[in-house]
Amino acid sequence: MTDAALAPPPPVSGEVAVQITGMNKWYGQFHVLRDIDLTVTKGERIVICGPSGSGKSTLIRCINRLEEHQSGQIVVDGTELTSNLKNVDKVRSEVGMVFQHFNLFPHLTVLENCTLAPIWVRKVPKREAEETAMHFLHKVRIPEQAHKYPGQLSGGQQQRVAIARSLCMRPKIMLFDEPTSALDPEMIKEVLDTMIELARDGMTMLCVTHEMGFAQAVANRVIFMDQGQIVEQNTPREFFNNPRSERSKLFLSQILGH
Amino acid sequence: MKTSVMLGTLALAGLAGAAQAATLDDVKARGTLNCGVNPGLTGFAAPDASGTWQGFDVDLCRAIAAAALGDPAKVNYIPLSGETRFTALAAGEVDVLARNSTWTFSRDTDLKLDFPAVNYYDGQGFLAPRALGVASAKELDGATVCIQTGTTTELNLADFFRVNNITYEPVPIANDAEGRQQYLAGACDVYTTDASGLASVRATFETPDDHVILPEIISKEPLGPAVRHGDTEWADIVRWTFYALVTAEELGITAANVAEMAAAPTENPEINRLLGTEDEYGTMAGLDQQWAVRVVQAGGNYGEIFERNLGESTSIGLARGLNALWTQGGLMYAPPFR
Amino acid sequence: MSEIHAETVAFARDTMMPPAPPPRRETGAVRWMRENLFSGPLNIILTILAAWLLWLALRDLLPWAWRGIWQAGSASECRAIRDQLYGEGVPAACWAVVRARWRQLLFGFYPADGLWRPLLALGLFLVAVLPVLFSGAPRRLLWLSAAAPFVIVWLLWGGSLWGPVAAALGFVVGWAIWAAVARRGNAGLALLLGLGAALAWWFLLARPVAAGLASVAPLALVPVESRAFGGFTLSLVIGLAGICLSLPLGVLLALARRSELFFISKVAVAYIEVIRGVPLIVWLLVAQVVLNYFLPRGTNFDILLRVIIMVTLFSSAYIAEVIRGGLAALPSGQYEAADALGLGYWQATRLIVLPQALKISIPGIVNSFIGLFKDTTLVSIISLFDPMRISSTIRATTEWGGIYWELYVFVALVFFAFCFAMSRYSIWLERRLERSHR
Amino acid sequence: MTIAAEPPRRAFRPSQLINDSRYRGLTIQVVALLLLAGLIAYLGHNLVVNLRALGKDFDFGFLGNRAGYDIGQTLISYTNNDTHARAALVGMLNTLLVAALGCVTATVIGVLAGVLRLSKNWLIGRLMTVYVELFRNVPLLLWIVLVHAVLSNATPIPAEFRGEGATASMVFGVIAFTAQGTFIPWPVWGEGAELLTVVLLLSILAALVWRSYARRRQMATGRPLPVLWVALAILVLPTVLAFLLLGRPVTFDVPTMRETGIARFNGGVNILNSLVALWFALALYTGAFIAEIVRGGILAVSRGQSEAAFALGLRPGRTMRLVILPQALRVIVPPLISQYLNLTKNTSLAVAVGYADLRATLGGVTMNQTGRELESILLLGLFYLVVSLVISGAMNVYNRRIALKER
Repeated sequence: MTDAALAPPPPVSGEVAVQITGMNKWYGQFHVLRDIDLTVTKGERIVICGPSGSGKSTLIRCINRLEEHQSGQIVVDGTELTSNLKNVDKVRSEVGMVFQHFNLFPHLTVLENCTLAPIWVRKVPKREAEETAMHFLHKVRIPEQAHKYPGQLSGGQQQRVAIARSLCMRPKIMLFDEPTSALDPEMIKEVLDTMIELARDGMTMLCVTHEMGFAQAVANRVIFMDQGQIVEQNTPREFFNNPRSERSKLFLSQILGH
Repeated sequence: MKTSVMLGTLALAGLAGAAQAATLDDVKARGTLNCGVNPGLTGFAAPDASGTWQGFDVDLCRAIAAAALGDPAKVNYIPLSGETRFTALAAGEVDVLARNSTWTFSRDTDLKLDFPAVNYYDGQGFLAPRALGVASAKELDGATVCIQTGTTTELNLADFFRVNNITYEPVPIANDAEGRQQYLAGACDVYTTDASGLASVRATFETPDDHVILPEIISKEPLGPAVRHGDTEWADIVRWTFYALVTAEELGITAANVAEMAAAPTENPEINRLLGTEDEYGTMAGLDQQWAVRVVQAGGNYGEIFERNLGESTSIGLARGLNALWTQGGLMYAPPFR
Repeated sequence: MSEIHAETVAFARDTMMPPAPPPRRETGAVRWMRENLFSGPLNIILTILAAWLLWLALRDLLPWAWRGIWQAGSASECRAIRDQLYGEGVPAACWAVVRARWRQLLFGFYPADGLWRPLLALGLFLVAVLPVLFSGAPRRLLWLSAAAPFVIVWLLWGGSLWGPVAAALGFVVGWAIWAAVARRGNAGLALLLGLGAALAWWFLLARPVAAGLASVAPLALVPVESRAFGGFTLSLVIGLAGICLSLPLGVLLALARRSELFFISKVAVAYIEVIRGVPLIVWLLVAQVVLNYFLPRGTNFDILLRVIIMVTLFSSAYIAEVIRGGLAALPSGQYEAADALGLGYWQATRLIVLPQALKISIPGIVNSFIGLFKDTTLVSIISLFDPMRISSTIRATTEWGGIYWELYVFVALVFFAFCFAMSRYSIWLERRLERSHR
Repeated sequence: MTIAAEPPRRAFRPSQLINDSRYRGLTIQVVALLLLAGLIAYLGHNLVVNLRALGKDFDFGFLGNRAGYDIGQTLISYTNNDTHARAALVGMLNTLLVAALGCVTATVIGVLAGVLRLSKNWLIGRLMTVYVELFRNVPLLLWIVLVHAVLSNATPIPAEFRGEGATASMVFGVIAFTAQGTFIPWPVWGEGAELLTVVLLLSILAALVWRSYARRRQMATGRPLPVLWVALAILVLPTVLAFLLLGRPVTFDVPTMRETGIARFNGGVNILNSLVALWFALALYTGAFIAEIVRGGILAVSRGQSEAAFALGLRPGRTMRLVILPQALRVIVPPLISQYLNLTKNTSLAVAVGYADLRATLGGVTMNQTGRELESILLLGLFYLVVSLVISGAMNVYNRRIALKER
């Protein structure tokens, strides 16, 4: 794929980053997530895929409690997510998230977007926060846009800013919720490159995406979900070449078939 | 020092306000008299081009301020509509209501007011165009009548037509200016209000002679200042301030000669008692000796006030009539200063 | 026809044809009238009807206004001059009344030598709202915006400068304490302490500090009583104070109404519905006659302040609805992003939600202001000297007794000028917002 | 399986009140509730203290006392011997009357002006713009006063209708526009009038049935049936026939100028100028706002919609009725209803022209004469609140219906 993809992803350590056991979630009567068990170790890069409505987004949104689960246990970096708001705040400040629609704050400049949370949540002095922000903007290769407003950037640039914004909080885990599906084709690559680079640096990543190339390049595990359940987990190679369940086969044939 | 309003609000000015003390003490502590007046009735109360309030009622306010505070200028004129004047008085918003209000039984008792004196004897009349061809109010059967709401006039009107067994149609109007306009446009056949008001309205017409004030006066309208029920000391001050004005006219004391007369005791002991050159009448009322001098200095005696604001030399041109001194066939009669 | 000709034959032409003027009946006034006035039977009828209506409206009005007499001392003098100039009974306006009393209509009974104060206050206000209304204005002006209310109060009411300064310092003290504690992390405690400090300042320290400063540097303007306020000054003071003071309350109400907490949102809904369900005139009656019943015995502050308080409570309900619209227009992704970054509710509200929601709401707020500004005429019913009431008192004087239309026409024209300008601004702003939101 | 919402049973700690999402909301609400209750208790306490100090009580008994004042315009019989309660009722009905009249007229004016503002006719467009801007940007109170003054100045006084040299005459011989009001004929119900009413109602029903039958026929067979003329015939013919057969049970009481005394009209009904002025001022003022709403609604339906309809061969009239209007209405109706709400509240400005609405009777004369401010204003506020809630309730029902249709 790209230069970045050629370098081997770093090895996975044994420490647990996210531990989900017996987790269930309902929207009213609708059972969205059913008995989810998932362990993510530090440095792991997990790609979650599956048909629409299968609960992929809900699952990762539960990990920083944008959605509340009703039963089961989620432990993120040693902190259990319960109704205790202090725990929630702690987890959120350690888990970064990138959204499908970027969700940049349009009234703030790129730099302000990046420094906002460090200043107000991490209580970092402004100058230091700005230095960090510029560092990460360099990393996503748009330092020159720092003083523009999000509305003046292209979609790909905006998504890279969103990644930099999350990184500024120095998260231990990054969640990606379909980061490329709102982008024009020629912009997908620049975002994926950034993500691949991030993976190479050893970031723990959970990524909902249909970019199978990305999955094959960096993921060390692919999770396939359907009807709110984890149907299959495997290495990318095994999953793409030798899917075990019928549903996975059908899904892959549809996604790769054209 | 007058702290700013902003600060006052923030400190919740009200919380600091003490429980209601005697009105005179309140007035002295405040340094100004809050006087409720009509927001615009020709001859009685209206601000002139420079914003200074002038009129018959206004002069009474000035006299009271002169008596209680020593300075006729220390008056806050608080304009009150007919509908809310008594509430404002009861709520303590004004110390005295000098707003040509009629002294009635229910206002005195039910509304918990006191009317210390009558400063103008009025009566309700009718103003009609000459072209209507009506010589008496009894001929007004079927007439439409312009009438201000929220006053005793509409009750009197209902009574008058009921008693005479004739019908009418009321056309309520919001204020004098609207009433004048509607009457001239023919929206009503006759305009009714206190006779003094009719005269002042008629005076502003382009052709006053085309309109007549009908001879009937259908009600008694003793107009006077009103104070809150229960504070008799304050009521006494208002009452005797007014009587000082009447007595001054009776005794020939005018704004011009009052200083001279007060300089040394005169031959007339009543003048001396009034002007404080003999006995201590001022202190009896909780005031000082010079109070009546200042009252007369503020705007002259009753006669002078009347002439200046309503009298025949003004465009309103009212005759003294009932409001002449009792010695001249009128009803103005002050109890003796003794 | 001409197009076909051009396309089919043009390549055969060896010299270029110069542009020709269109047929005569297709140009100029004739064409314009044909197209815009007489394009069909219905339109011809409508045009004639409109012209007739216009004639009806202006036939009497224009000559009356044009003949207007500007120099006269009283209504009767006006009539005499008119009789002399145009003959008896010819309708002619007596503009002399406006000439004689324009100062009262605009400024009420404000001292004549202090008229610069309300004017300066208005100017200051306009400068202070610049950074809010026009995003292009320099940000540094925001400091001026924060200080402006206090200076304006001082300018209008006069008295010692240090009163408003002491009041303003209360906010500074509260803010400083809040900021200091909030840095350490506990937002709730910070808010509580900040509020407590500000209140303690206002109740305990503000007066002595103001008095002390005044004795050191006696900077003071001649105090002006609230009852001196009148005319358009009064309308503007009530309208602007009402809108500005109701903004924070409106924001809180809007947030409360959208809150997930059942009781909080229901209380907000009840407040908004009750306020909006009852006409302003009834609320003004409340301010005048029953508000005192609900305050400690003997409380008595002036009617203007009571009206401003009532108007503030009143317009806060309307502002709340405007801002609720702004909040609703914000995509949910903004809330999610703020959550994901770990911002707390108040942080997210202050840093992310309100800056955007308020910007969207500005046209609505301006419209609310126009409505409120027009509604200030209602205070005439409770005997405050708004332009309408001033007109009545002018007619109650012996000089200007018979005058009717001239004053109303003047008042209407001034109102129109103000409101029209503001509504244009609001429309312009809406268009710009639409463009920036694609 | 453990339940996340209930972590391993640990003793309840007070800090959970702030830090636990299950309790925090509750804590905030309880605190808010306490503050609110405190505020209400404080105000209530002040009220009690003040009332006691003034020697007043809180009592609605005054409503049963004799009112003693007259009201010019009443929908129900009323004399000055009736009670304050009845005077209040008269005022209430008067408020509702002018609100209803105002809403209907404002809608007509607003729709007309809104559509005409979009007209290609330059003069009409400009005229409507001037109308809209003029009325929107000048206070309503001023308009009410001005319309009232114009009305009474532009109409003749009753005396001009009388005698040989009458300079004014009645319109169609039955309606008299005068400076003292408009006198119109009024129906008098005689014997058999009820039957006539029944006939009229039945024929309205029949006309509606015909309309729906005609539509169904067209849907089924594609052949249109004449609707307008037949429906009109159904509507008019039986009623006229019944009217004649029953021996003209309904007669009209026509106003006539009386011969002696002060010139005035007897008979018929007099609509006071204060009512007309308030009605038209409200209608013109609100109409200007409605015009903008209507214009906005029509502009909001994209041009593509009408082009699509034209391309399908629908004629402009049909396009308007079948395509544009149904869509525009969704945009128009909610703000329209809130304008109705405004108009209803604005009727309280009746005091400017002396129209006897509820604010003028209960909140004016009655309050002033009895000194019962608290009670009067409470009742006054409640009335307006109930009316507003009913209207906004209707709006919510409508909005919900619209929302359902969108699914």
